[in-house]
Amino acid sequence: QQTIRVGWTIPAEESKYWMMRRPAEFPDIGKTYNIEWTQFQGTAPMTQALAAGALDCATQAPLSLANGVVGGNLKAYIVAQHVFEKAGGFSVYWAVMDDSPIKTIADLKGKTVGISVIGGGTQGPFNLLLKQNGVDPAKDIKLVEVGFAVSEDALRQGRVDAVNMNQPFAARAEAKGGTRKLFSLSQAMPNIVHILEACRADFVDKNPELVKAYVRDITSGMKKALANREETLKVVNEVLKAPIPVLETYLLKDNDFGRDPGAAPNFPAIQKMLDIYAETGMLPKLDVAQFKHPTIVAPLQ
Amino acid sequence: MISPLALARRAAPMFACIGLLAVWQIASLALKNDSFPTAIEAIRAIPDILGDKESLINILASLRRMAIGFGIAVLVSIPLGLLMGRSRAVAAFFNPLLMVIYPVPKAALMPIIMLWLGVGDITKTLVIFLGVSLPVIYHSFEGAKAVEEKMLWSGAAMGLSLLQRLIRIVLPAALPEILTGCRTGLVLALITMITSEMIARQSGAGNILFNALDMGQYDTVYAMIIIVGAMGICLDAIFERVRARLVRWSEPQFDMPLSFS
Amino acid sequence: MSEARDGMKVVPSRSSEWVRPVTPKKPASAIIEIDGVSQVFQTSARKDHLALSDISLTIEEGAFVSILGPSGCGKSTLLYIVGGFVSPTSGAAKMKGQAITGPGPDRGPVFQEFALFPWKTVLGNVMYGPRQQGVRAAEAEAQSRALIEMVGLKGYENFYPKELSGGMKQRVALARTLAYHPEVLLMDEPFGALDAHTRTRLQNDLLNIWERDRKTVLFVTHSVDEAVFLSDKVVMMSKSPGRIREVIDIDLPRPRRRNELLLDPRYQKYVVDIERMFDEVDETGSVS
Amino acid sequence: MSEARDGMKVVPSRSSEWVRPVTPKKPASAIIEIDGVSQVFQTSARKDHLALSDISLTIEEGAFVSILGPSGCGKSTLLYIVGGFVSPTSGAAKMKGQAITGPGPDRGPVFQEFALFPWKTVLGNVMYGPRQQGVRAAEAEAQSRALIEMVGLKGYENFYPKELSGGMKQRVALARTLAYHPEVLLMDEPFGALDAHTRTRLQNDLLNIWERDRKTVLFVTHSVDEAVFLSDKVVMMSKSPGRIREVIDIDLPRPRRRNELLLDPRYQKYVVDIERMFDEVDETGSVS
Amino acid sequence: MSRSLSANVMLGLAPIVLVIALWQGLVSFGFAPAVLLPPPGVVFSRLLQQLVTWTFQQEIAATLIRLFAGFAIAVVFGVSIGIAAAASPAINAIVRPIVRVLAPLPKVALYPALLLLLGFGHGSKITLVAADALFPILLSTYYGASTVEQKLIWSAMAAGTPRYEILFKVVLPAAMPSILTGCRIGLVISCIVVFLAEMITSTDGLGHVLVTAARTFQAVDMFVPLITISLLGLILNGLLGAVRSYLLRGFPEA
Ligand SMILES: Nc1ncnc2c1ncn2[C@@H]1O[C@H](COP(=O)(O)OP(=O)(O)OP(=O)(O)O)[C@@H](O)[C@H]1O
Ligand SMILES: Nc1ncnc2c1ncn2[C@@H]1O[C@H](COP(=O)(O)OP(=O)(O)OP(=O)(O)O)[C@@H](O)[C@H]1O
Ligand SMILES: [Mg+2]
Ligand SMILES: [Mg+2]
Repeated sequence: QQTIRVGWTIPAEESKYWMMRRPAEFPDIGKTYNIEWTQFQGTAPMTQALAAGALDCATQAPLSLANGVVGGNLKAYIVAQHVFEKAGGFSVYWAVMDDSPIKTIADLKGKTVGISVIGGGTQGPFNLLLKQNGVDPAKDIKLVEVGFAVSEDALRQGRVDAVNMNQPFAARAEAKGGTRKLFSLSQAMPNIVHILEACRADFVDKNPELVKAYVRDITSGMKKALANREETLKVVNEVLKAPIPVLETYLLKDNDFGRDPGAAPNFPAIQKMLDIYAETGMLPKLDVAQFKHPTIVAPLQ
Repeated sequence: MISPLALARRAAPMFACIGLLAVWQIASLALKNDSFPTAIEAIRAIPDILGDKESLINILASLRRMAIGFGIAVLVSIPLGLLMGRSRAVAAFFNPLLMVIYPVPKAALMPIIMLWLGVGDITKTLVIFLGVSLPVIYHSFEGAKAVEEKMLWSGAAMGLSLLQRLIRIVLPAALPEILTGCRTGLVLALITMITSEMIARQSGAGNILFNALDMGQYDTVYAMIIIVGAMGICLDAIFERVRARLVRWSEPQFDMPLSFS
Repeated sequence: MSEARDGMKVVPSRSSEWVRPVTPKKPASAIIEIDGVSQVFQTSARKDHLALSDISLTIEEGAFVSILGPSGCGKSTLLYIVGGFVSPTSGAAKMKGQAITGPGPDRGPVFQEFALFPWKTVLGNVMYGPRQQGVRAAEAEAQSRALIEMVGLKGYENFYPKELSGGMKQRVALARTLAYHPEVLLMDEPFGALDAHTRTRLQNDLLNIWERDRKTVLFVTHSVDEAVFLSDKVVMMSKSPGRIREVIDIDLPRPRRRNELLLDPRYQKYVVDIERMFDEVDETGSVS
Repeated sequence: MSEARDGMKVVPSRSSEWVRPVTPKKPASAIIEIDGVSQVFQTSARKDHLALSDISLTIEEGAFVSILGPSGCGKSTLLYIVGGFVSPTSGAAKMKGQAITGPGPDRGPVFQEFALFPWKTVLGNVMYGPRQQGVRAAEAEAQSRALIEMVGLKGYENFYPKELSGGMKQRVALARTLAYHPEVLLMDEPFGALDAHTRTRLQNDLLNIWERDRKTVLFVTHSVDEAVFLSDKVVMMSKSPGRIREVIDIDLPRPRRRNELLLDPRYQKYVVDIERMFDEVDETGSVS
Repeated sequence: MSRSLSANVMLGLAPIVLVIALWQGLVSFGFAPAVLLPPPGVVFSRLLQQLVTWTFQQEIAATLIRLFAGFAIAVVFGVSIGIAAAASPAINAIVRPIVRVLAPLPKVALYPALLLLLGFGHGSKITLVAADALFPILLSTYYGASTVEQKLIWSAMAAGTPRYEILFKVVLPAAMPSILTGCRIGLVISCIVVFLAEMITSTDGLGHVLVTAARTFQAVDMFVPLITISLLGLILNGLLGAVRSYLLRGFPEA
């Protein structure tokens, strides 16, 4: 019986949460193979852990994974996808106070703007949008790191003039009112992939069957998550410890991110993102093909 | 019959805690800010955490790591500190090394530590070990340095070897100072127990806390903070008992005639 | 000077493992030789402070030698050197022909500052030495209790040093050193904090032990009476830097009885002579 | 006993702010009254250890009172109580009719253990008191240097206590207390670590100061000679629990000269009497 | 004297050189990929390069300001509260339980609140540093002050020192060895915490340099700030050691 070391994070990996919380629902977990779960703060440390060989598979953002490839000699396959921005669904956006004089992106000049991670995945599209509106992201604004969890407070307290918003915090802030959306990432690109599942290439090559079983379970986990919202709310509540009433307001609803029913990675979209990063100078040009395994990729049955 | 003064003294910790909570309550009400919940909100969240079996297991896992890290740190640091205190050469050898190693934040070395030690218990225990050993080494060091020489001479004249002198004279003579280091070490053990789980998390008290932080569940964050504080009080009370037993001989004979009361 | 002693019956020492080798002893072989010893201290006020200057002294086995000298003349320092606690800046000290390189259980110090172990009770302090020498606990305790009684501290066995008066601490320090029967006793004003009566009693006890066990004693004192009463030889030191001014053989019969001696004109003459010498020493000496 | 002193010219005290009130003084008014004082210590070995039992004693202003007693009889404890450092378990001590509630610059202690400030040099230690009393730095330094010279430590002004010998530390402690001119001196074996010669010299110096400034002195000593030579009154204590056994008025003329006194039969009788009393005290006293 | 000093320096350098050699060995023999652990030579030459650049100097300056300010606040509060608690039973009764509760709290958890309260600039970081460095200093001071030899206090009181002055004139100097030990620990903790704070949220400072490098796997650039903080720790400790031997020159152990 083999073990696979998996890194995960919060808040939007419902299929993995199902695997953690409802292993009995998956015929293989605990029987043909084991999973050793380790939770991380954000995707960047997991990239390091992958590069160090301390993890076999982990949740990744396109940017962190690409950074690992460029800087860390990491070779990995994208085997599944967790969430992306669907048309009409939630898109990470920058909010300002209702009474703020900032009406357009161009008004951000000279302002303090919060972003969850400087140099993180959202910064590429963000930079692109700013540039398109004549704002130099390096000189014209003061960028500060504000985690999603404190975004709303930072904005209301006036510590920042504009700040990015993500679920579930966006839902909470909207419920309270007083803030408005300035622009969202979908304006830069309609189908941004936020998080995906990546496995170390050497590990996949050595244990193809094991990884196959894992990807199979991710696929079926995604299915279960989408099929049984009631139960998914419970599962997510157990993992996130966020109260169900809060989750109820957005999770798997229209104002949430999109989830592919087969957890299939959207490689063209990822390629587009890599291009944006290259364009904004955050990465050299990369070809998404290197992340593609010929057979082991969701959906797998 | 307990005198009113003694009663007041015994009740003082209670009053201080209540006062602390009151200050918190007022401050949070005044600041009106979601990420700083009121004391009452935080206290209300405690039963949820302690009532959850999984959380309890998590907390116990953290405590186990802390106990192991603390134990190893004390066992390693006291001899090292004493040796440094009694030998200029040993001190000259280790001092710069320690001063180069300690200021480096362990969080920054995570990638490399993960490379060799993985992301499991060993890494976190190591972080706790480093946190605890810092004060223990330096207090042992200074304690050993201040041991009255003539006591050592007396021991040497009785035929105690170098090692015996270290164990049987320097150790007890420096014990009050060593225990001061252990007390600080205990504080740091609790802190590092939590922070060691900030980046790579498995089961643990820090896991609960930082998850809640990431999720903006501030009542849970502060409830965890209260729980850690309570652990601090308990461990500290136990420690003070042990300390009082061990160093009764060194307590000042008379009350400090300085009281302003 | 050693006739009186040689004629005495040698009582075997109480413990067995740690007694000196039983080679037949020559009557007056040198046990300690101090040869041209100087001691320089680095102080924060002056670069070098010469505490002892060119001290040479030979102490015969079994002799009772007192060191007298003005305060600060280097008596304690000299004792530290013989004890092996401090190595002299120049010169050398030898014990039985061997250079002294460190402390050892053959030389037992009684420090001016007592240096009791504060974490041990009176009994624990006194038992420490014998236990270290491998004496069994019960035996060590019995011996120690006897010594504690001898120094007049019966009933205080379980007191910690901080709970004792100055004189009591001093007596514990004395008992602690006597307990492990060192061959040479290095005593730094061991009776300094004691009242006249206790002092006299302990002087007698010390003399008894000395006569019975034939110990060598190097004894620092401030009392001329005491020095003359106890010693075979009195070493007179002068101050700053400490030098040996005079070595006086005390030719008085042994065993000595206090009452008899006090009336003995030879004793009185020794005392008066040495006191006069003291005055001279003190006038000439001044801080260099 | 006070005639000799009353006939003397009163030299005004050197500093002005802190001298005792200049109300005309009755010849023999009590300055310190100790009334039924007992002291119980909690020790780890026994629950209660009675160190002083029902001590009553009156000390007249300007008197030189010595306390004699076997080691551990509670002399230091009694001094602590008068100093206001320790409050007695029962009974009360008064100074000038006022209950003693704490230490004050009117009562200057010289501790048996010296208790020098290790972070100050000799000069710093001695200057501490005068500076504290508001004496200007230059003046305080001049006074302190004079005192340091008096106790024979000229040249050691910048030494730290750790660099001094036992006797030197003791002399610094003495100078430190004398420096701020307390009205009452509480001296606990202040000459215990000194050689005979230095001791004699300092005894004379102390007597001079006392006679000039009309200080009251409470003086613990182990030397019967010293007590008789210096005192107006000798308080004899008995051991465990400490009790006052006898108070002896020493009716010898002042100013006293050592050479004369030694030959005075009255002096000799005092010494012999007190020594005999000592023997009795010591035999009867035993640990309770 | 100077020879023994240089001997000591050699002795102290030896293990550091050894560590660097071990580091080089690990890289050379492939125990760690260069992308995670770059060879020391590359790191040090990059450090030298960086040290002369104005931007890097500014990062160091930002870190140092926070470090010193936080540490200084911790020293002032730690020492004064510690001494007050040792001297006055009343203060002790209040301070002790508060310290018991507050000392073991993971202060990082309060950092988000601090950010909102004090902003993203120096204030929040300085406060965090001070909060973390405070307790080791406070505890050492407290224990040092509560074991001051009674007779020293008595001597000073008898010389007419008013009670509150005793704290400065006797308790403080007598507790100095213990206080300085606490300061040494507090200083190291300050180094760690200032870095941590900058890593979590910052726009400048060495910690910020480190995270940006780490996110993009610039291993060499990641190690430059690490080595810098190491060296800073070493230098600051050397300074503290000098202060220590000056302040404690009268004490037997100095
Ligand atoms: N650690 C030291 N550093 C510097 N000087 C010292 C040190 N120890 C002693 N001295 C100096 O050495 C000299 C001799 O000191 P020592 O203690 O041997 O005198 P002593 O004869 O024992 O005096 P006493 O009878 O007063 O005890 C003194 O002048 C003293 O100042
Ligand atoms: N802190 C204490 N705790 C318990 N017992 C104490 C304490 N201090 C003193 N004692 C006891 O009180 C008694 C008197 O002590 P004190 O120091 O007053 O004696 P002393 O007359 O000064 O003796 P010496 O001449 O030896 O200095 C002793 O039996 C001692 O054991
Ligand atoms: Mg001496
Ligand atoms: Mg006494």
